[in-house]
Amino acid sequence: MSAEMNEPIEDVEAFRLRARAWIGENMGPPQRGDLVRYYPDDAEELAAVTRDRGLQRRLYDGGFAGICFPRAYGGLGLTPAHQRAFNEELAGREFPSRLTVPTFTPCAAVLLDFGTEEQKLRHIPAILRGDEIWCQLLSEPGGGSDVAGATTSAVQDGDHWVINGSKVWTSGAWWGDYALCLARTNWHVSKHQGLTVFIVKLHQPGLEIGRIERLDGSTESCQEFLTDVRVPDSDRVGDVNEGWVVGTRWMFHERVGHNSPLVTMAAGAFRGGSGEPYVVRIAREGGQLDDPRTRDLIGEARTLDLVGRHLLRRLALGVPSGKLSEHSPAVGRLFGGIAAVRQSTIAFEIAGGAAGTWAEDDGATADVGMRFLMRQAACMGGGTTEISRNVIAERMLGMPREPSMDRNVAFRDVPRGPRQTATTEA
Amino acid sequence: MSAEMNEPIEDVEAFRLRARAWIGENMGPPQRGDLVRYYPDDAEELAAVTRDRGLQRRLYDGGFAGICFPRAYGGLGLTPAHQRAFNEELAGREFPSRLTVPTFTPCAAVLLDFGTEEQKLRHIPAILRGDEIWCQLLSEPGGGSDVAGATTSAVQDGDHWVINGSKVWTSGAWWGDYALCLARTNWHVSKHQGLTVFIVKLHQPGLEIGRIERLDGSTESCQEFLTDVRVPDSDRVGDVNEGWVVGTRWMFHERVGHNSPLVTMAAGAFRGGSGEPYVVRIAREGGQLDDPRTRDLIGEARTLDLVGRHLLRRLALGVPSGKLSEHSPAVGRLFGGIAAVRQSTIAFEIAGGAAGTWAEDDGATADVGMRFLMRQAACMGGGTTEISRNVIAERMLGMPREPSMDRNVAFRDVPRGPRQTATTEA
Amino acid sequence: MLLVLSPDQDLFRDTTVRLLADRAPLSRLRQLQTDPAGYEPGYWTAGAELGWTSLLVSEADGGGNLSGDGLVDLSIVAYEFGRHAAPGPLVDTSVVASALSRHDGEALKAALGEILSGAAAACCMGVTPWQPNRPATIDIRRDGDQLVINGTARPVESAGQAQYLLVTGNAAEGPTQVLTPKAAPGITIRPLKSLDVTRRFAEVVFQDVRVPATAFVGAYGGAADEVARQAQVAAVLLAAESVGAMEAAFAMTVQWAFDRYSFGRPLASYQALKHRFADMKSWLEASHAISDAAAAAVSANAADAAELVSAAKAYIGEYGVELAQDCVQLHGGIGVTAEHDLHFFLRRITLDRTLYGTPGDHRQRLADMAVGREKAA
Amino acid sequence: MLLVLSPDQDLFRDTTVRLLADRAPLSRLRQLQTDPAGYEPGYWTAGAELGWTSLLVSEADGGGNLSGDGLVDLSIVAYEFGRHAAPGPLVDTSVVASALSRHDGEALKAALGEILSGAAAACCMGVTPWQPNRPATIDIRRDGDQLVINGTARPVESAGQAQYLLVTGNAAEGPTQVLTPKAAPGITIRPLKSLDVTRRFAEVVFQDVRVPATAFVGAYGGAADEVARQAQVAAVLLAAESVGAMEAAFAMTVQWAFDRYSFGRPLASYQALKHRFADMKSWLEASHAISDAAAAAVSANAADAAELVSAAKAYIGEYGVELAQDCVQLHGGIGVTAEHDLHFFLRRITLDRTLYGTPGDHRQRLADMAVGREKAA
Repeated sequence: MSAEMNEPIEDVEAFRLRARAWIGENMGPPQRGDLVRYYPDDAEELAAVTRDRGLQRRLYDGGFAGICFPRAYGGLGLTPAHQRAFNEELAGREFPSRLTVPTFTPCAAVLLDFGTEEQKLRHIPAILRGDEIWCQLLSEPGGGSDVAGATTSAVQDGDHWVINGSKVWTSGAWWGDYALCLARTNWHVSKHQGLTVFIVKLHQPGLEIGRIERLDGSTESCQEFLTDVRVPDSDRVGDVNEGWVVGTRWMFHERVGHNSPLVTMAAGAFRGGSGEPYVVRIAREGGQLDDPRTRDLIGEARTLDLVGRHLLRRLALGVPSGKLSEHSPAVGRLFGGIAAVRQSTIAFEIAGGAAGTWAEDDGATADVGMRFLMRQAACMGGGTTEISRNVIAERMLGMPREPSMDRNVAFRDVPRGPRQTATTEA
Repeated sequence: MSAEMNEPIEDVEAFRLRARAWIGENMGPPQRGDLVRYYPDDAEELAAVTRDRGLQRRLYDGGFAGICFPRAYGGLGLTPAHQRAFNEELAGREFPSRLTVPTFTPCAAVLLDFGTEEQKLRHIPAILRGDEIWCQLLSEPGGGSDVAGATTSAVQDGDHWVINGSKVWTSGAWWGDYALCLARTNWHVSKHQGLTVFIVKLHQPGLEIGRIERLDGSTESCQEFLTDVRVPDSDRVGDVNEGWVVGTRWMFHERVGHNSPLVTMAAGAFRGGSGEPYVVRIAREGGQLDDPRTRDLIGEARTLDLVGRHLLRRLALGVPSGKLSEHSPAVGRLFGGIAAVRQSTIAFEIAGGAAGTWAEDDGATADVGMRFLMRQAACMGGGTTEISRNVIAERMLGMPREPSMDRNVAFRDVPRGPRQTATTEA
Repeated sequence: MLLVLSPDQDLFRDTTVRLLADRAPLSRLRQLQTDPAGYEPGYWTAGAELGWTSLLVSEADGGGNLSGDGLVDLSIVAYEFGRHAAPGPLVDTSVVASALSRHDGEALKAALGEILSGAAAACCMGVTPWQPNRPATIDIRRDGDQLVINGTARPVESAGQAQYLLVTGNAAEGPTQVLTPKAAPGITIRPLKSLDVTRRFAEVVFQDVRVPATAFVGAYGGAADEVARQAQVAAVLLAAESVGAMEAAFAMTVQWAFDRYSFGRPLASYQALKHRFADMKSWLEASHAISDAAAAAVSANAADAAELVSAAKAYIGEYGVELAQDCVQLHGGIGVTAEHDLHFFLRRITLDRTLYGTPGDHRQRLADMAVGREKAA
Repeated sequence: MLLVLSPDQDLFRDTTVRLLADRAPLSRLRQLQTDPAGYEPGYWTAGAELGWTSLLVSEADGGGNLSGDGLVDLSIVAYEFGRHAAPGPLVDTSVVASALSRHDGEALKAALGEILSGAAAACCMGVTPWQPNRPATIDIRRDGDQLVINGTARPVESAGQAQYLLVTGNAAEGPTQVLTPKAAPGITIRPLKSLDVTRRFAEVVFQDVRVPATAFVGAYGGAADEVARQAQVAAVLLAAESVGAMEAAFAMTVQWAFDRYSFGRPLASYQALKHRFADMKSWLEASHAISDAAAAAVSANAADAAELVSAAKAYIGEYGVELAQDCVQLHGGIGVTAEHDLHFFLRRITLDRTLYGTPGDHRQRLADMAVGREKAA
């Protein structure tokens, strides 16, 4: 970015005014399903993805894509303050909500951190134009929070790698284009030592994508089976067996999530889907607006909203400036997960007896029960709240690490279950 | 008890009627301070203790002391059902509330389990007559939940033992008569291997008793300093260095606490001091009785009361019959602690702005704030809720024990702090 | 569930479990998710043969119980229904059968016979005295020898499957109950969506539905006590069912914690998780205790029955859901999929919480009772 | 607290910390537990010299702030008061000084001068618009050139130490404020007990207290906005103070977890405890964030000031107390003794929660605002 430092940077407020005008003319209201991401049928979901690509292209053509991305890769080279101003101006408007996470962060962020110049030039501009949607081939069946325990293997074969294994919980893999994939390239060293990261094209022979049905009927999440998938060495990100160096930043970017300065989104859009207006609407539909108990719950939901917003601002200010630990995003992640769970519970509580059964024409109350069933998803995606607590206690407060049975042991010898023997590469 | 098995046992309902008549004539209403156990001055507290001794004597003379104690030691040799019936009939009446715990359990219970015939004959009848109040010299400064980590040492000297060390959190030691004392008799073996239990007279040379002031101003709890306290070997309970065999039962009896069939007390007396009538009274004083939020809180307090009562009944039925794990009292202890904390919080919440400051003549609301400050005491005494959770997870659910640094290590080498070197006997 | 079962109860429980495992295993229930009834033909009559429908009915009417406490016996079935996420109109049919058994009338007894045999299912509607914010909106008026029913009830369990509807409505003289065949003209059933996939709910609309005076269950305008009793019975069964579902979810998650390794250690070795399991265990034991206490009290018409029922619904509704959701969290991603079995129990517990009074509704009732007692004291 | 302090603020904070450590260390505060003021002579004037009393006062009136945002500067002092469990009438004196600075009148300005110098303390009473269930009971009526005050206010902080009382009362025309010397005939001060041992509270009774019309602060009957503003200022300072006390309790408990060994391991190595520390850390950071946001918003008279103040009081009141109590629990028995220092912070946080609106009061206000906005939208 040194080249850019010679030019004066546009004043944030001037930028804001320019953004306001442009947004006013170009970005419409959000559409149903943009944030819930649940569609009764695939065609409708694909249409929404296509629309998101178009919205990203519109941002790009309008000169507002990649606000904090380097200009060398098609971005604007501006500051987090500019991104924040843009997001604030975008409040209440449509935006490419399926591209925020994981495409812009952690995927594009990881490419910026570790990609070769060639990889960056090939993918970042395409991402900014809406041409590429990225996914994370990270979690594995049975792997849980231990992402570094990946057993998907990559074996070198000339100037290619051959990948075999299975990944899971991949949001939108069935309509995505590329993915970052964490694979094991050495089983004879300890867990963190034998990993490597690759860029994998999602739709190719040997890569089978299955859909996972969730409790609420949605099937956005996928499971992938990789069978002899060949990846050129030029699609390797970072050094061989140094994948956990990449992985650590990857996890960091994932925890930062929607609060990353790389992400363009309407301010407040993902702030507790069941936040203030939603709980008020449910209370009104149920004729409960005047009940002091309901008001207490509305006030609580609103408190969590406001506190969460200002906590994220504090972290956004304190981490880059070094005033807060670099691990502080775990605090935001923990707070956000717990707050979202509580807000889902509040909505469910307010809806009372109406939350268990519903007719399609029931209004806001129709999905309050289903959201409640799914409430823990907020404490899972992007790293569980349990992992956040470990990070806070061990990395921020310096408390002793949990004993683990997989350090200083060849990965092939790590216990993986009461009945299982160690898995090895094929 | 085999001698007693030849005689027919009085029918529970007949016993109940007899008890009802006797209680009606002999036991008056409870007096202020009986359950809170807080007195502004020592003279008043001593008077209350003297009254309790008298109440116990009244029970004894009336033929109702030691309902489940063997007849050989002055008890009635009846069943837990008889004790429960008696306690139910005693509801709302005075009873010797300072003798329940720890005198009757765990102390008398431990004597029954492990005492020599001579020890039992000397002390149990005296306890049943109200002549002896017992305490527990168990916890130590800095010892926390790890009671087996006792560093008070006992060294044999002929047919006596010489005890040195310090004990803490001893309720009522300044007005008690005897205590069970857990001491270390061998430092060269692992923690649980080198302990022995002794009977110690509380008021004797070398045993200095200090008072601990708690947040609410009460000073019932004591700390003891033992300097060359000499105890005859005949006052040893259990075998030398087998003190943890005694200690395990001791802990068990402590967790059972007021729910022990050895304890005579008015049913419901200790059930969440801040339970139903109390929260209702506070709500009325504050003019909040018609507020639905307050009603919600009252309903919650009442729920915890009722559920707690029936949980204890379930445990009382299930543990002796073997249907529930012998470690199940930990479930009751955990529930009770958490429920009491919540009930203190509910009372505080209902009192609202009035809970922070008060005039002496404020009625029930006057002490709601102070009770709230002390609320965690319910999760500490009788083994912390944390220890209960360990017991439930490890002993009842069979989950792996926590790694500990003090197993299979000579006790003198166990780490006791970041800066401390191992303490050894004098 | 009860700590000690009599040999009869034990046998009854075993046969119930076998029937559920045989006719309604989760694998089958998955296939029946979109089936209108949620169970296969013959399942319900087989249960009726075992005695599911008879326990609250007097011997004179062809019923009978095992222990003298029919509701306690039935709570064992409800518990197993929860533990197996079993389908079928257990709660409503039981409530209607017991109501019919307590009242005379040839038409009623004929319907009762059909219900006992399992040939007919029944459901009751409008029995929600604990939901002050959602008052029943069914009106019943006299018109000569006939009664005319108008209004809407929702949610009504198994209305689609039932042959008889026990309708609670407001008459000018007070709460009134009538039994009507579902086939009566003017009744419309609209299926509802629900959180559970093994049970079926509907909205029932009455438009000038006419029934003869023989359809009365109890006195015109005098059904208040009967309705309160029915609601207690339903709440007890729902509570027992939820405890069964809690037990299943908990057992499944404990096993998971032993089997799943993370960082080379079983989940069960992490103290933060162990302590959560301990909390859950305490909620579970407490739920067993209050559920059993409520069943016994209602069965015995004890003075504290109303309080115990409300405490059971309040506690189990609150902590049952928290337990189920913590089981989901401990399972991680798989816990929110349809593929894993856990969701059957999560759904059951969550939906049960919303029926016959939410925890909030019951806390208000408990407060009413506590304040009332206080004032009287 | 603020993440970034200006050099001026940094210096100011340092001198404040030094003064507190020097003149009001916990060891001294223990000795002063039964002292009528809770602090030693000279302490308050020394603080006033540092600027504690000046930050909300205009330069024209002899005040001045550091950053242009006087309330933000003052919140740094309040935070340190919390972190040191410091005594003294910081909140009330600040509120009164800022009110006097906003209004003209020779008598008022003379009193302001005394307050600024620390020679006089002041307190305000009846400023509790957020406690709907405890309405102010002070009446103010005109009688010719005079005003007559009757009624009772409670709790009033530092009333025993104050020389001036800013009285909020109901006049026929609306809320009215007057400044009266405490020495005025008809004023009775009755000390109250409180949860805190470093602060002093009283009940103040007015019986036909007569003050001249020059005692008005603002217009007769027109003090509503001023009162609302004062309550916001007080709430912001209490929130900052509580965050300071949370920080102290938390830091003390983290250290304890490293130092205390149980079963041969430091407490800090137990995952169940580590996770509780992580939760506490998240509450603490969130409290910092909302406290700072509220201070900045009130200082800037921002549109969302009322919402942020209520969110701060609601959140910090709730989680501050939970954090302090979990610190007690993690300390074990020593945590409930008077001997350990922890209780100073527990008391501070707990009492602050009850002042200027409980969390429940503020949640109602937040709901009012949320519903209002919704209706308007």
